[in-house]
Amino acid sequence: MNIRYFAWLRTKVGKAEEEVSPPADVTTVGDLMTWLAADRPGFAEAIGRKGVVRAAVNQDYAEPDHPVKPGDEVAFFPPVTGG
Amino acid sequence: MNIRYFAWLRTKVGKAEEEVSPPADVTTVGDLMTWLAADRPGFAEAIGRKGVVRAAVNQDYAEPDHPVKPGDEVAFFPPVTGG
Amino acid sequence: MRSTFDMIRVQEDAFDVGAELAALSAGRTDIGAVASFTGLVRDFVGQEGGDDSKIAALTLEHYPGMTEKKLAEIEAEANRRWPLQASLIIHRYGRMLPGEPIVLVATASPHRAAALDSCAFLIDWLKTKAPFWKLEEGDGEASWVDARDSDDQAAARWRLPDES
Amino acid sequence: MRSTFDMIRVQEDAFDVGAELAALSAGRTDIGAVASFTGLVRDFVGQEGGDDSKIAALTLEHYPGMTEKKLAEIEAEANRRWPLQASLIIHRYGRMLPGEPIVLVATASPHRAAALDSCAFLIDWLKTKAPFWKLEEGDGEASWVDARDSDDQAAARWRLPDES
Repeated sequence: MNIRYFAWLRTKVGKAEEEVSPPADVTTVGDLMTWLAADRPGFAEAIGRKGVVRAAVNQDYAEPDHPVKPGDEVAFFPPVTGG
Repeated sequence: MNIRYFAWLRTKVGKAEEEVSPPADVTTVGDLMTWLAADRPGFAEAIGRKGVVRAAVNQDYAEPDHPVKPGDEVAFFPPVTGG
Repeated sequence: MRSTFDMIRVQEDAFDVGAELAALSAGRTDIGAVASFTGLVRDFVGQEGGDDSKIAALTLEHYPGMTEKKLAEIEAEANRRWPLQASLIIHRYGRMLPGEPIVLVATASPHRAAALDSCAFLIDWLKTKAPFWKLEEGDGEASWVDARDSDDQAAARWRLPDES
Repeated sequence: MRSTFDMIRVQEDAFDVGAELAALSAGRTDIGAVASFTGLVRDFVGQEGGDDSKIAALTLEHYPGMTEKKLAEIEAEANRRWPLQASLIIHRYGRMLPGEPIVLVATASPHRAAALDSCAFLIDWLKTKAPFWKLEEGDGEASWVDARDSDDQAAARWRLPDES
């Protein structure tokens, strides 16, 4: 699974991208966030603040109950501020 | 009093502009329209159709009860269609 | 906020939309948003594909003096309602061909909503308040364009609560 | 009506608003209305005159791939909702200075309301749906710009009745 981080979440986690292989019981975006948070304190802190982290699966916005599977590209980022 | 006609009202009346000296009892735009219509059949026909002739006095839109006096510039025209 | 670039132009010559918009914000670093509307002569009336309604040329008649006065009032009203940094109205008169610009309105503001809303306001108000009349030349005789209820409705949405 | 000129560009280089708008309607005589919105880097945050909030530069981070996908979806949605003849979205990424353009959206239609509304729709939706993030450089440390409720509200007014 390819994980991507953007904006201040990227600087919090300390990397823009990583390959991970979560256990089989990680089946949703929410599961993945909890699993990633376990040994990424910056990520844990960010998702602890409500409403500041958004997710996308394969380049579409995804809620915490959205499924994830091996091979997916999953991105985490703050609310967008373009335009 | 300087009278101006625009767009199809100008072609109906057959002139773009004229100087007139209405009698003293012509004190409003409405009075002036009635007085002008007496010997201008194209103008009479146009003002006979409701809502198709607008007026301006000294380059501001004016309703029929708006006063007119010697020296005024009074214009008649159809609803505007610019932009 | 005082708008530092207010301009009204009523002219016969065509104009370059890009150059006019560039001038609006040239040398400035305080503008966050520019909205523009360009009206062009199009070669058909009503629905696209109607082959009985081709337009060969358009002639705009105007009331010199009153036109400039009304456009200045419309621009001043936009500046009262929104915090604009610049505004521009250019409107042509005379004969023009399909594809040519008729009118350009543009507004600049630190913020997007003010620029967008004031731009729509300018063109909606101009349509019902500026003394211009369109004469269309098609296949047959030239004909004066009728005013449209939809233009009155578009202008009405900008009416303030205390206006009748 | 099929739009014959749909374009999305995500690029690092600056662009010329006038040239882009000219290209939108070049050689065409069927377009009656072009609306555009340009977002520019401005040299201050919040209210004008706040001297403690100068902006020296802005860096736009984006999500390559997802950005293009979302912009194409937004443009397609505008074309579903309005009878557009042309539409254009250009959005930059990377570092830029005050006065430089960040984003341009433009739409063309036979009719004024469709051009104006779809232009506002494009920029409002883009603001809340396109994956870009702004990093401001001022006097001190660079800081990430917070998302604003007003942007969510602006986007919400374009929500269709059947959307939650």
